[in-house]
Amino acid sequence: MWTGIPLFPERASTMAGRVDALYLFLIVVAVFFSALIAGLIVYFAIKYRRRAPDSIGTGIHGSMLLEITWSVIPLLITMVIFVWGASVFFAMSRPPDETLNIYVVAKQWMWKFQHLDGQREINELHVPIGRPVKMIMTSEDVIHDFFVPAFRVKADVLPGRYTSVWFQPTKPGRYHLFCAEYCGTRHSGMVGQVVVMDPSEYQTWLSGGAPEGSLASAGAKLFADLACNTCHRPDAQGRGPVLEGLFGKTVTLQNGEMLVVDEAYVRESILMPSAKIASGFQPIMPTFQGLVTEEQLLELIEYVKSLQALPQVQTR
Amino acid sequence: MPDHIVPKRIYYTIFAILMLCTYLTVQIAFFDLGVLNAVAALTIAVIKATLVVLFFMHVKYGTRLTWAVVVGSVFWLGILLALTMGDYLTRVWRTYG
Amino acid sequence: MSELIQHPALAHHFDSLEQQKEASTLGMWVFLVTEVLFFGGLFATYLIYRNWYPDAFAAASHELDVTLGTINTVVLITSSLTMALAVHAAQLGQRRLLLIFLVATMTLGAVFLGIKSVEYYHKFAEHLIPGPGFQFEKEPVHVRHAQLFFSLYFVMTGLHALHMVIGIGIMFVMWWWSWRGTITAEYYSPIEISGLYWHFVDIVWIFLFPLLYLIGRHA
Amino acid sequence: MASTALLPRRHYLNDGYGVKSWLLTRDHKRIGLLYLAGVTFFFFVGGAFAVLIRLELTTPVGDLVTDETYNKLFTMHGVMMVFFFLIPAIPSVLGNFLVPIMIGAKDLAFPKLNLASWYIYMIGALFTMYAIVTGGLDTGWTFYTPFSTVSSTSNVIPAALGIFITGFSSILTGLNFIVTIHRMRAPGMTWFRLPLFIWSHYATSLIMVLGTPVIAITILLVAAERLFHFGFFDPAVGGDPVLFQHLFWFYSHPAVYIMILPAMGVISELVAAFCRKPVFGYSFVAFASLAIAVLGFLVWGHHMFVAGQSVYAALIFSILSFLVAIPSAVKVFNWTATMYKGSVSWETPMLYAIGFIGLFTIGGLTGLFLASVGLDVHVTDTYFIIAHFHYIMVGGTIMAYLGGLHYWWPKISGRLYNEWLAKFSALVIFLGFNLTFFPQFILGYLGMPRRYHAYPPEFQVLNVLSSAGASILGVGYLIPMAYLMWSLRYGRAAGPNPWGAVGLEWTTTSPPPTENFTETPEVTWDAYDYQSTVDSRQSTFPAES
Repeated sequence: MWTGIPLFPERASTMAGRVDALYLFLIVVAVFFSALIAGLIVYFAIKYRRRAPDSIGTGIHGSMLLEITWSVIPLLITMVIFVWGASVFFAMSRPPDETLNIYVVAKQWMWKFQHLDGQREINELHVPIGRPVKMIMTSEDVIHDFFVPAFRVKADVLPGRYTSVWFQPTKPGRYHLFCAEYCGTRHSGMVGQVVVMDPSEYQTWLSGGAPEGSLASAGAKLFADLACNTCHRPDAQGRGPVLEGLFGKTVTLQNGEMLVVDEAYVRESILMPSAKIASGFQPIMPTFQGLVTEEQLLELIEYVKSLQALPQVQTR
Repeated sequence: MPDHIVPKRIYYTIFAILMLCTYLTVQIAFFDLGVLNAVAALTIAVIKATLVVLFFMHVKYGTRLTWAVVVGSVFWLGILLALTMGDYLTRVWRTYG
Repeated sequence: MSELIQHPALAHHFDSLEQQKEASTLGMWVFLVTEVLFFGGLFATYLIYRNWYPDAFAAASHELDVTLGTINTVVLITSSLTMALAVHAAQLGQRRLLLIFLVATMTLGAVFLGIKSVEYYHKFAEHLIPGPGFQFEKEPVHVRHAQLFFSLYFVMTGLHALHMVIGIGIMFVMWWWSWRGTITAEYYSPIEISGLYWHFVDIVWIFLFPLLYLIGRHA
Repeated sequence: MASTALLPRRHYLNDGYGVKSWLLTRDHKRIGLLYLAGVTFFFFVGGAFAVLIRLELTTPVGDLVTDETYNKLFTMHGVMMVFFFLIPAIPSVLGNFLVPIMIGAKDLAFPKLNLASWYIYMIGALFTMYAIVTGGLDTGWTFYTPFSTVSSTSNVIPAALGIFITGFSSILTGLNFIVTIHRMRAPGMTWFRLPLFIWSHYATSLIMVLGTPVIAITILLVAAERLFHFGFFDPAVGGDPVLFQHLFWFYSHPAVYIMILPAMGVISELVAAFCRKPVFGYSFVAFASLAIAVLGFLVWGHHMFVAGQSVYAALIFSILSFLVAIPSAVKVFNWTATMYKGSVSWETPMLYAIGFIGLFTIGGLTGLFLASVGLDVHVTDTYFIIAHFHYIMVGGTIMAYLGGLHYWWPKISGRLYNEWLAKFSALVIFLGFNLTFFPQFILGYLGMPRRYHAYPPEFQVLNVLSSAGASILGVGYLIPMAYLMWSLRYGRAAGPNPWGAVGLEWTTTSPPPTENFTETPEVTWDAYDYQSTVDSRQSTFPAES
């Protein structure tokens, strides 16, 4: 009878099963308690219905034992749910070490994806199965939200900073991509498709077209065009820090704080160079706020990331 | 409950302490104490505010309910500040790297 | 008992002046709780951004005039003293003193606002009003975050000043009532609860002053 | 049916007839009725928007109105319902009418302030209505920045001002209740003799007083950012849009408890009155109200699990959210236990109470889904959340509001409504409600995002079911409007105590005199003390058969 109405979205990521298991457990809890309360109410309403207009109920005032029981049992159940939910959440927010990174720039009202090899897509995202994929996301204007129901993942995409979300697709197919944070007039039009492909097909697709070369090479070109390379030189003779092998390392700032070089720090250092100066350097770098787009920023970041190649540099 | 009439002498004393605190807080600000500058400034501000509340606003002589209202407002302000800061202070623990 | 002679100030739904006074005092205290949370939202915003951008906040704070700020602090604390003395005079039924202290409180409040407007004028002249016209020549690297500071500065001190204006209005009404003879040693709770409000506004400034004027002054 | 009851000769309704006698009244009962007129009007305005939303969503393509209009519809539905109906509904109408009577006072502590609250509410509503008729508002009721500050081109400022102003009405009402409950109780009315309605209104008032100022300042900052280009939440000057969400939800989550706590108070009264026995575990129910009011302030971050706050903050907010479920569960269990060995009447208010308990249970339990952070990631910002909070707000608050209105209607108007029509409409509302909102749980889990004007075709069946339910629900809300109005003129006189209930409000005439009681009552009994009432005064109950 209900064939026309699905109850679950497609399960197409490693996370989907875990989320659904928790969901089913909660449904069992919810159905049990709803049925219990509803059953008791209906039973009492019938059994103790008023038989004479002036009859009154029995003057029962309460029971400490019952109060404790129905405080403690729900508390225990909720704590189970909490721990379970927290463990799922940890898995969601901690990507594996080796991920396929894809950059996302959201704007009113479209999704722009940049693959490391240089492919750019709009409102369509191609990913292979079997590999954890991490989306590194930012917005050009207002808050958006990257939501793929089939993967059970969702994360807000904020202007001015990077958020990330990861998933590992398990099933080839085309899945909905929604913007799940209201973002203005054509919010419901800010939808797309995630195309999950077999690895071999994915390779074919990748080789299909990257006219401008890889993201990092675009970044390298930009790095030269913006004359970044006059100060950031590979030989420690420049006025700015050596960027080779920098990404992922811990640096000491002027004020003594330690900080891991991540996307957010590189971004901040380009847009607000004086905010967090590495120790031993002068705050002489000009800001590139307004001179580089979000997409170009990502190219620069990817270029900095790619500069891991120098010998003897310890990576993570 | 007849009203407690605070002797004028107490008002003048509190006023003198408040003035002293103002002087101190300005002076301390010109010494480099690192984070202690902010701590000192806020401690003095809290002391001054407490004196005003207790004596000028008569809470010291007030009912338990008045105390509860004062403590409650500070407590809720604390909730707002603490839980909001809780997010900001732990954000750097985990970068998206 | 109060039933025998109905005091003219006793409203119909209260049993006694005592109950009425307790109710209005509690009412003012509860109102002050809302004020604490109202400014609390601003303090939370301030706390987060100062924590994020300590250098920019220090640089921006240097643009404020500590001397004027300190004078204003002294003025405001003195006005709190005169307010407390006004309540004292009201409790003892000293009408003349009460009127004098109310006038003193109002005058000091006006002096505070006068100094505040001088400061505002300076900020205006120095293009330190946040928005498209904002300029921060001294340390241009901080130009964006300094805007955050000045946005907070203007909203915090602006709302504080608005509370002062309202406070002076209330004081004027209190002065009028005292002059007219409504306020007596038996019925002085209007003076007392107006005093609570005035002291609260003073307390807000006690926090605003170090938070806004005294950041990183040693540098 | 013996129907000899007559209206009292002198009561608050005939104490002056002119427009002035209403618009300048300081009588809490009349002010309650002024609010009743206001909230009813805004309920139907908000409801009209809901009708259009559901009509639009019957087809997946979004063909009835443009996307721009649709965004304005759901925004204005939210703004109207939340700020101008749900928040004031029970406290300002029923609370205003009943708080002084239930504690044996002549009026609220500050009658002029009470009237001022109503005017402030109406002025705020006027601003918001102005924003609506001159082009509308499209930010969503949540006003998220930077959309609301830099992107939206709609009437953000007047709408924000309207909400800012209305906030003060809420603050002043809360303040008035707190002071009244502390200082105006009749002799002998100790804290633990107070009806649970009063406890829940006390807890509600605490939230109003502690939470509302924060939304006020937040909205002011949004307005300043939009108007003067001050930076607070704008990333362009280094601001954090997530901070807006913190400040917004610091109020707006507790605001949910402003809506549901008074409803819980109503249900406690209804269950006791229609089982004619004391509420099971009185002190637990009373303290549960306070616990909800306090814990309710510690959980706001569960609206922001995917918003970019830290993982650790999310976990803390998650566990705290589970804690607030406990006092709510305690209340449900206690109401159910109250029915045990009661004398359960099936009169209309009790039907609403039973409906409330069932729907609130479902709403509360689905709240666990959302508090569970790993699951919330999938269901947040989908129709699951829409379904959840409508179970709480419509299935909970509105059910209780209607139940309370029916229960106290004879007290308010002095007349009885048509019981059969009332039962019928209660049933229609219950069925229509479930048909409207239950499918949305499934829709949400399937992944249909909220605030979508058009949606993929596979979601259509469930959306059509929901829209069908909404049409039934709409009819269900119109029927009481009709027969309650009708009863004002043609209803039988109710007499002081048509339900055979105990409580101070049933000891005075219906409608009560302006000063509520001819002489200040002296309270010597506990709340819901049916046993000793029967022992001492056999005549309490109407001799109907």
